[in-house]
Amino acid sequence: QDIKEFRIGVLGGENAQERMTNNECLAKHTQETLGVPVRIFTPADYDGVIQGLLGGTLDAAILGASGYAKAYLTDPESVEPVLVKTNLDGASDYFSVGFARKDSGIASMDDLKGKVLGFGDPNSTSGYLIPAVEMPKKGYSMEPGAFFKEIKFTGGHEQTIVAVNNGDIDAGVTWADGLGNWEDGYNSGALRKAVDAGIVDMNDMVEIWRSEPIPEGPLVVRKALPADVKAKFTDMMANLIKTDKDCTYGVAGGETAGFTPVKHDNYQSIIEARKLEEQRGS
Amino acid sequence: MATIDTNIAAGRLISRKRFWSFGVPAMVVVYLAYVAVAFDLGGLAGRARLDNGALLMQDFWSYKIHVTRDNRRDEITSSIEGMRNATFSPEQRPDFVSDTATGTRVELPQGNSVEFGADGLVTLTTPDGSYQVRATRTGVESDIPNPPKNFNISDSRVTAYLPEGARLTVTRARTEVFRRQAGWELFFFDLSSEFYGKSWGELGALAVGPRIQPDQSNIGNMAHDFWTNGIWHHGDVAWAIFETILMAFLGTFAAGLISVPLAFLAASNFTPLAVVRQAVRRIFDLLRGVDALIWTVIMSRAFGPGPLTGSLAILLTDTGTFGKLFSEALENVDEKPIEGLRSTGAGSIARIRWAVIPQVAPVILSQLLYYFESNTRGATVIGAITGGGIGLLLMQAMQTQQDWEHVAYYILLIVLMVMVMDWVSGRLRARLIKG
Amino acid sequence: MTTVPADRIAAAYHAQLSRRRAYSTVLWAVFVALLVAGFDMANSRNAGGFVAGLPKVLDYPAALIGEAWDKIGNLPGHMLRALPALVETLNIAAASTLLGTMGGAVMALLATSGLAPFPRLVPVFRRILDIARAYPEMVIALVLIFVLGGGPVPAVIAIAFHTVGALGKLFSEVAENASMKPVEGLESVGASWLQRMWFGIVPQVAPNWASYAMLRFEINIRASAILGFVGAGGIGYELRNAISWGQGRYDAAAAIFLLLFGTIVFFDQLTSMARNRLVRGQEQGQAGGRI
Amino acid sequence: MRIEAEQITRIFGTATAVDAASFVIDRPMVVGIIGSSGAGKSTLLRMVNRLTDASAGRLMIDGRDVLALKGSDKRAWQADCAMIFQQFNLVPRLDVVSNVLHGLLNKRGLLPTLFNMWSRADIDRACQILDRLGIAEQATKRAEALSGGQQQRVAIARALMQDPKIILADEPIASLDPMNAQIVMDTLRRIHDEDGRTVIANLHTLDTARRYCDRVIGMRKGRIVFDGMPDQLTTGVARDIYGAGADFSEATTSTAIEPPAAADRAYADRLLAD
Amino acid sequence: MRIEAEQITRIFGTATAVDAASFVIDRPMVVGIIGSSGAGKSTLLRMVNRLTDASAGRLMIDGRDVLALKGSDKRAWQADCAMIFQQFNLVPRLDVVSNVLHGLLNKRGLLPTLFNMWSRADIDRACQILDRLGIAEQATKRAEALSGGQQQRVAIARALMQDPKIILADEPIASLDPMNAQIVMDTLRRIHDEDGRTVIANLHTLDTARRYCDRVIGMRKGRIVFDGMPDQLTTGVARDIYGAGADFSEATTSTAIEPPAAADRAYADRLLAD
Ligand SMILES: Nc1ncnc2c1ncn2[C@@H]1O[C@H](COP(=O)(O)OP(=O)(O)OP(=O)(O)O)[C@@H](O)[C@H]1O
Ligand SMILES: Nc1ncnc2c1ncn2[C@@H]1O[C@H](COP(=O)(O)OP(=O)(O)OP(=O)(O)O)[C@@H](O)[C@H]1O
Ligand SMILES: [Mg+2]
Ligand SMILES: [Mg+2]
Repeated sequence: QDIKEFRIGVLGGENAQERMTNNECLAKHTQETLGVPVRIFTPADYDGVIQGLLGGTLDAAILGASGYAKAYLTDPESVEPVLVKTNLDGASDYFSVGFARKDSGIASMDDLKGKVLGFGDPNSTSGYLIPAVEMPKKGYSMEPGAFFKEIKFTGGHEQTIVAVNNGDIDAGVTWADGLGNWEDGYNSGALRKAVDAGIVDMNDMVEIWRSEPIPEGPLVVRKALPADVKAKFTDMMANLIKTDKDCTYGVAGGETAGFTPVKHDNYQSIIEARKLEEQRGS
Repeated sequence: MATIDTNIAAGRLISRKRFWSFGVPAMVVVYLAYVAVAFDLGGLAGRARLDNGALLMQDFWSYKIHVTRDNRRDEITSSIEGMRNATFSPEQRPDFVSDTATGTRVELPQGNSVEFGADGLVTLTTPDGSYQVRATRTGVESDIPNPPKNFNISDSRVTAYLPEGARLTVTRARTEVFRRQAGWELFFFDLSSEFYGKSWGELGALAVGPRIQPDQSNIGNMAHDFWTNGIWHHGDVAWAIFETILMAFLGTFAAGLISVPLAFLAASNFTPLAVVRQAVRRIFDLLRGVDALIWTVIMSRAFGPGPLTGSLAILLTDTGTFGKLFSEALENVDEKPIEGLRSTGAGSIARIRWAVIPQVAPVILSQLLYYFESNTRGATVIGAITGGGIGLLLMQAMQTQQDWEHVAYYILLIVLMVMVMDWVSGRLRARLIKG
Repeated sequence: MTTVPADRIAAAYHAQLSRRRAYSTVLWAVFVALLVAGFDMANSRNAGGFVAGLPKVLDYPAALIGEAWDKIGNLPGHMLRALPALVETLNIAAASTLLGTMGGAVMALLATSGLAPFPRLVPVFRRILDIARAYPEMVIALVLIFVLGGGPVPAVIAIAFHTVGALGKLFSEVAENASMKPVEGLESVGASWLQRMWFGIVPQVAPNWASYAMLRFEINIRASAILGFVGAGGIGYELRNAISWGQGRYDAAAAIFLLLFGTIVFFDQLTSMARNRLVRGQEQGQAGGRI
Repeated sequence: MRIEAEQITRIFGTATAVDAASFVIDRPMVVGIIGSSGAGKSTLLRMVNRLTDASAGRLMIDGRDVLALKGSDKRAWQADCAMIFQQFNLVPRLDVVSNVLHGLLNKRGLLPTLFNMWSRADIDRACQILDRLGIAEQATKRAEALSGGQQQRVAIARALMQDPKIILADEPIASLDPMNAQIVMDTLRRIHDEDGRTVIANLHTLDTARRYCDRVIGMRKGRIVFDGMPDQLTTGVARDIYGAGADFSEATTSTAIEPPAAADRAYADRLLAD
Repeated sequence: MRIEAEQITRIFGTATAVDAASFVIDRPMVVGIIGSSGAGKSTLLRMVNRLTDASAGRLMIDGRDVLALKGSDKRAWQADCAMIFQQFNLVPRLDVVSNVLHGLLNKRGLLPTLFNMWSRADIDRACQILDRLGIAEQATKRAEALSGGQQQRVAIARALMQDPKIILADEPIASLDPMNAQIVMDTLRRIHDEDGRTVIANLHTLDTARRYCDRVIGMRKGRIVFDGMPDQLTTGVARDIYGAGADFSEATTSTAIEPPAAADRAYADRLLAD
């Protein structure tokens, strides 16, 4: 069967305008490849894109690992991962970083006893899922009142950073590539953006926790798409770094080595983690 | 005697009134005090970040030019707000950046300046003295014994906050100078446009002058560059505004069309059957009680992101609201004209058309127009959630916290949009209801 | 008998009728065309089309209700846990309605020509009300969250600000229709402006003002729940977290939703009852006066 | 046309509003019904027009029982039997001509009337009737913009538009000042005199009944207690009808304009004229 | 107290509502001002009470020009100079006692009045005044629940509560039926007779002026065209004041109750008593 148009969802992290602009070239390339009109959608939060994929109103998107797990757990037949963004060093992972204000006297996780920890979006991998699974393993229970006084969701990485900086919460978690230096907010990640925007001064911040490496989220396509559409699109994306380096920069959100194939199995551990978290939550 | 009774009764009346005139304000004050405690108003005063407020205010009307040296590659670039797509080409370099014998000099307001020297050396000159900082492979060396309060120094990073929002940051990777300028730079033309940096006079001259591009008039060219501005995205913003109004329009008026007939089913004087009436009323309650925002979430699974989803959400809530309002209006209609028509032998449809509709039409119309205006405001919020319209732009710009001048711009547009809608709906109301 | 013959009047009326018919036909045609074109445009700019989406409308509620039904035992627990957040939401709504009503009342008197103590400033106060009304609460809340930090206070300020604008306009419309006679009567005894307003205007407008304030309270409950969605605390925050996690926490989402929905419907019914009584009480009073 | 009421009765809950009312009107005339408040005057008239259903009894019009009619037959009877109300019962926001045209709603098809498609002939007739009642000038005004007396004349115009066999009027002048009351009653009388239609009017003042009616029916507590010529209506009879004691004086209920002074007459004529 | 009006003038736009009105009232009396509609009666009274500002002229009260007062001085003068209106101008939703107590608003502090802190003595006085005017029974009712005549008496009570030097009354009986009109005029007269206060009343009927006033001022087109004893007010003079022709008949404006019949008298007494 044929498709009439192809719809790509783009996750947050940048403002909607930037997202549109950065992905305009992607729409152009996809249109050339598939021969149908292509449209980009930029919903406000993670859930918007995931609902679009689940409901069949979006055909492809780059999800976070946790977002993919959610889509998979809600409906295993909804999407399949095809490619993943690869860093310049060949790795495909990043970290969840816990941080606090230096002048708050907090220097390590242990100092957080009885304090308030802030997460970002509930569907964020680094901003919620991974720390929520890994921290309890080290003895920092997620039950409110057990170790932390309270757990708060700020709504997103940016809000977490502002909230920590303002003292609304005692510590927060966000994502960073772990490359480069702390004082710059690392080479890329939410901290770096905040530093560049002049919102925080890294001299005022300390890192108190770092997760195991987290796999980059996959580029997924809807399973119900015709096989040749999936193949053509995947192929185009895999070669994007060769055909249009600038475009890759915009699509991947920075300097990368492009997209390489990935399998569902890569995310098995994240899916397990999410399942675990689900059980804890209810 | 009557007076004595009267005196007692009047005295009681006045003391009762006195009790209430003290009691009600006292209750309000007590409640507000409770809320102040519950909301930790005292603690808030300590937590309030007025400097954030100042930053935001400053950013509303000004922009920053970043002059950055990549300490590894020893490469100096200038850009607006550090944006990749707003990086000045060498010939566009701002005139407060100049080359000196030993390096590059950045002039800052109030007699401050920064000079990028060789081997990562940075010299900050202020009216109070001169400071030297050096970025090395392992950290930042500074020799500032009693650093003034506006310095934030560690061995990996040095920040100096300077007057008028200027700032110097040195880390081992980069050295960066911010200089704040008033205005919204690039608002009309971005750096890629031929018209960037031209004064009004020059633009005026160009508008009537010879064509720059043979296939397009200069004015058309300008309009095109303005519309497709890569930083301010005027075209997209206009679309977003339109989309927001579209959502409100579709949602409100479609809800009106649907709820008018339903309202008859919920009005006791038109639907004697209590079962039907109660069922319809409960449906209205459900539609209204679930907020448009929740409807958006529910609808977005089926319809995905976009304006249609938003208008459907508005439609659902408003059907509930209108159903209730219209059925109340129907219950309040004057029965006399209806009876008058009944006495002439007019059928029920004719009675509704000629005795009921003329009575409720003004109410319906004015409510529709009123809600059209108020839904424009609501659609801003809904758009922020479901992905559409000016609300999304605003929400994202605020969350990423980089482009406060864009935030200011969007807020301005939203307020203007709502005020225009308010005015339009007021005018239409006055016109249509009078006539 | 008449100065204008009946057939001339009939002809004029016939012409007027045709004109009116044509006018309303055009108006309807334009309206329907706008609606259709608008729908078409919204449909084409949406990710999923209307027709394709319609059969799937119930998917999401079905998933949510299904899970909530399976874990129905958890619901009371979830509700209990969300109760403090609900109280916070209600407090936000109540505090902002109170503050907004007080501000709105003052602004209304300042912005009503005929009552205002500074008649020249009436247009200024009117514009201020317009602007206060035009700001979506969310905009103010987001800015305030940035400055004051998250929590209920930004929400209270944001909603109160908007409430001042909305109620100020309605209050001033009511006050405009109030009889000036009592005010003049009070002026003739040498009462000051505050006394004239307090004894001459407030008793006249109180039922209508109270009725509008209650309607606003109802609206503000929703508004404060929505602001929770964007980070201002309260039950909206809990709901958003549960909803956006999705499957696995739909029981919590359903519980919170039911709680919120119940509250909204409860206050809706309560205030509409109270408002009916207020307005009816007033009519009875007038009827009493006529007898 | 022969109107024959046979034992018409209406019971509201436990109260009998009209109790076995019987009368015969065998030729066109102006009939006044008088009685104190709650006597059942309105209920009787409303039953005749079928606005209220009767509990028992028959109303034979030319040999057909109109109380038994249903659906469109009933509506057709209503169209033949126009009603005028104390509060005029016009549609206030619509213009006068539209209100008059409403008298045709039963006679014209549903669709044309829904879309305001009145024929030129109908409009001409409406305007002629308005002219006849002296309010043609007001034709394009909204009904609510008219004075009470003018509104009542619009209501009469609507009734005439129905081209009815009978005109029922339920206290047509109770909401009007004496001057307008006189104009309206004169109009009703004229309609009888010129067109030969039967007019049945509820009245709350004896002198109006005496002055304008060919026959007066008196009701008390739902029953007909008097039926005769106006001049048979003595103070004694009136006392019976109103159940009043010896201190009954007509003056307290009278609204008549004293023996028309020349000036008043002139004023009334002027009013009627425009 | 001596009231001396010197060339008081008020101009609205291009129209001169009151044109250089001068008069002297050198001892307490009841003064009636008559004149046709638009003659400037209301404007004159409103200028005296300072509800309307004068364009020119002086009003000397015991040697002080009250037209020049400002702010709290002006309000203090208003407190000394009570006004009664055609439409009563009470606060309809408030009870009668509160309305009467409003007469003290200028004399008591702002905060106590806002919080209803009336002293026992004030309340007692209000009740006494109500009793004196025969409406003490109504004290706790809402003003709007009272009949017109009762409301006007509440307004007079408020005026008396002010303990004013002058009472101004702007067509105090124009909204009242003849019976209530008589009660109100009797009351105003009694206040003069018993308390010795000056009363200035705009009246629209000659016979009322004749019957109740010690002196009558006639106005026409803003100017004072007559100032004299009631018995100097012949039909000829009246024609001048009203600018009427030879067909002028007092009857058309008269609302007087014909020589009080015994029954009416009794009725009035009953009304006055409760
Ligand atoms: N719809 C109704 N439901 C119950 N009782 C009614 C209804 N209509 C009339 N009644 C009662 O029937 C009786 C007769 O009422 P009706 O209105 O016919 O009197 P009337 O002679 O027209 O009085 P009035 O002069 O006040 O109009 C009254 O006791 C009235 O209360
Ligand atoms: N506020 C105002 N603005 C403009 N013109 C006014 C105003 N008040 C009164 N006038 C004009 O001043 C003139 C005198 O009015 P005034 O009310 O004093 O007359 P009056 O003798 O009291 O008449 P009436 O018997 O109708 O009350 C009139 O022509 C009136 O139109
Ligand atoms: Mg009746
Ligand atoms: Mg006057």
